[in-house]
Formats: sequence, structure tokens, C-alpha cells
Amino acid sequence: MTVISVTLHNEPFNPLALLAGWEASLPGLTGELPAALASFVGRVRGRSTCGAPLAALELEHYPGMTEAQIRRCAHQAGLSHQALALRVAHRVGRAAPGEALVLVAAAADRRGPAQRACSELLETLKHEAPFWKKEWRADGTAIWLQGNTSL
Amino acid sequence: MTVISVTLHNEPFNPLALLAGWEASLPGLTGELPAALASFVGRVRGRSTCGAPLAALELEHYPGMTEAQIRRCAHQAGLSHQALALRVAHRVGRAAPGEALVLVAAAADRRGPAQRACSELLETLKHEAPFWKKEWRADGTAIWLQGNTSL
Amino acid sequence: MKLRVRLFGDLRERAGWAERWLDGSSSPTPRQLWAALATDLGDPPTLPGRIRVAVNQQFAEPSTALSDGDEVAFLPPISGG
Amino acid sequence: MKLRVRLFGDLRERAGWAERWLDGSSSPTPRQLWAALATDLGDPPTLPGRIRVAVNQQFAEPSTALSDGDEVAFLPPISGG
Repeated sequence: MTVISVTLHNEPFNPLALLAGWEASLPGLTGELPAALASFVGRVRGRSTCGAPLAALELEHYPGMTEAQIRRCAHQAGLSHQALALRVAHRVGRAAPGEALVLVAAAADRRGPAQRACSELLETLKHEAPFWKKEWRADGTAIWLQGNTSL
Repeated sequence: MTVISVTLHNEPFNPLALLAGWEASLPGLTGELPAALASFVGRVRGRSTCGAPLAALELEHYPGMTEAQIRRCAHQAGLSHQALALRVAHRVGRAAPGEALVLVAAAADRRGPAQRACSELLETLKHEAPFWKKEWRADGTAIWLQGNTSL
Repeated sequence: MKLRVRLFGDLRERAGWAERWLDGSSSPTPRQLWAALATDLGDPPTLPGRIRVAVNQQFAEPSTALSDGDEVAFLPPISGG
Repeated sequence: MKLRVRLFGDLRERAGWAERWLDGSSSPTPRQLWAALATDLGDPPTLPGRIRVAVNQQFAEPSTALSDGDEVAFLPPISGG
């Protein structure tokens, strides 16, 4: 059974501080400090998808459904790859370039399962968790992104 | 050109503190906080490869060649996957269960390159960087591991 | 039959509202509900393939039979992470 | 010709030494040097495939021609990370 933790953040969050706190909590949750920890941090880019300077990225979500969908994605990734524990933190609201958008972390007994669970969870939440991104450009114009950036 | 940083640690090190410090240094090295950061932390297991309780893991290396080989691996992974920056920290000497063995981190502009560079670097350093592991068991016996654990 | 209808992203902005209780007596499925809403948006009545449907906060088929009090959401393409 | 010879891991422990300067006049390649060392280790003279060779801290073929002052290392199977 994978231990799953999901949080949404309406203000800037420090992903590596969250990661360190979560890892330190694992012995109490899974019985020991797992041998393998894979993680990913995504941040707001300084440029829009069309290359113009970006003023901010606005993240809309569907309160309730978004958290539930992330948990479903995590549950599935945990089952598929025998992860011991999974952690997702995601920003919502208006975020400035350089600020953290997402943290995904997977703890497992071996490096392969940890890396695969982290990677799969990152992909599935991008496609299955309801978030919408609006790019605010430096000139005051804004556009809604239609779907995800390429790998 | 990938910015590469490699350190070996003869004493316990805090991999997530190193990761946070390294990420914070990146704007000065690559011009901005990269949009994608993938990382892996490996720790000493509580059990030996044959399942017996482990007292400690001893890591021997080849001073000079080990660091140079890690840098070669990182250079190659950076070229292959367009990583902006790569970080490796590796323990040497006698390490207790739960202590960090290795940190590998990759910063890139997109999630795919960051994850692939991190994963490739972890695999290649396992096979191309001279480290040798000796398992010390609770009963005082010890064996040298012959090659790597499976993925 | 009352339905709680929710819109997100560019759909929400174009409609000018995020959430409404609507009478669903003549819209027993999300697909028919969309056809009724589309007029207001100035869109064709056919639900575009890119719009996903959620009923009671779970993804659902556009042909799902709706019940009184259901929450129906129309979701433009997701871009998370 | 003097060679700086280094052993690691179980090879080092079995030999009882980590580093020695040896006369390589009759051992112009790592393969021939191994054959000379193997007698001390009680091993057959053929270099096992699992042992890798490094010359001056870079991986090298067992047939590499050695020069005076070279550092030659015999590396048992690596297990890093």
C-alpha cells in the first residue's frame, strides 16, 4: 500500500524544503528511510510558449476534483511500480517566473521503481488532474494554454 | 555546455540540503532558475544483498580516477540530453544503514531532458565510476559485492 | 431537475460565469446540456472533442444520464504540472 | 621500467597491499603484468574478463603498451551508486 500525500499551495512554496520534510517523515509512515528517492521540481519559465517575456502564470483548478484526481493518479502509479510513498505538491493561483509549480516525489526500495513511479505520476497528473494555465505576458495580454507542453 | 559539479564525502552528508544549495546557485551559473529539476537520492539499505541485517556498507574508491570518471559520465549525459547543469555527490568510506550513498540531480529546460539526464547519469556512474562496496553484517562477517544491484 | 453547472478556464471567461444552478429537465445528459449552453457562448451545439465532462467531480461520458442535484463540469484541455 | 601498480576491493585485500612500484621490464602490457602478479595471488595467469584495467587513471585495454612511470590499476567489478 503506497502512502500518498497531496497538497495544493495558493502561495509560493519551497519544493525542496517540502521534499526534505516529507522524506524525514517516511520512517514513521513506512517503517524506514527508503533506499531510493526520485523527485521532480517544475518551475514557471521566464518566457511564454511563443517566446515572449512572461509576467506571470495563472493556475486555475477544480477544488475537490483536482486533489482527488491527483490521488487517483498517485494510487495507480504506486500500484504499477511498487512505490512505498508518493508526494505531490502543486501551485494554484498566480505564480511568477522562477516560482515552483509542481513537486513530485517517489520513494521505493530500488532506484528503478522510484524513478518510474515519479515519472509516470508526473505524466498522468499533467493529463488527468484538472489544471488550466493562463500566461500573462509583460505587455498585459494573456492567453489560456491549450493542453500540455511537449516532453 | 553543461555545468557539472561533483563531490565525494568521507562523512555523512545531507543530500537534500546539498540539492537545495546547488539549485539556489544555478541562476548564477546558468543565468536563471531552470524550469525542470530531476533528482535521485540513494541510501544504504538495512539489509544485505542476501537479506541479513546490515551493520555498515564500506565504499572504496580510486581517488582521482573516480571523480574524473563521474565527470566524464556527467559530460556525456549532459550532451545526450541537453542538461543545463548536473550534480553528483557520492559517499565514500564506512556508511551506516539509512545514510545517503548518492545524490544525482539534473537541471534542464524541460521535464523530459531533466529526467533522462538524471536517470542516464545514475546508470552510467554505477557502471563506469570506480566504487567498490563491502557489506559488513551484524555478525561481523563481510563480503565484497560483485557488480551492481538490479534496477 | 436542478443541475449545478461549472465552467473552467477559457470556457468560464467566455461565458462570464463559473457556476450556475440550471434546470436540466430538457437536458438529461451533459451532451444535451452543452447544446443548451452553447447558444449563450455563441458556439455550435455539438460538444467539441477537446472538452471533457465531469459529473460529481469525476470524469464522465457526455452521454451519462444526469440526476437531480448533479454537479456537471465542462473542462477545457488540461495543462497541469 | 618502473610501474606504479594499484589494487582495489577484494583484489587489494587478497594481495595484502594497495600500491607498489614494480619493475615492468618483463611486463610491457597490463596483461603480462597481471600474469606476474597472479602467481602471488595464487590465481591463474590469465587476466579474468571481470577485472578491468586502468592506465594512468583511465580505462585501458589489457594489451596497452606501458611506459616507464605509468600507473596501472586492476579493478574488480564496480558497484557504485
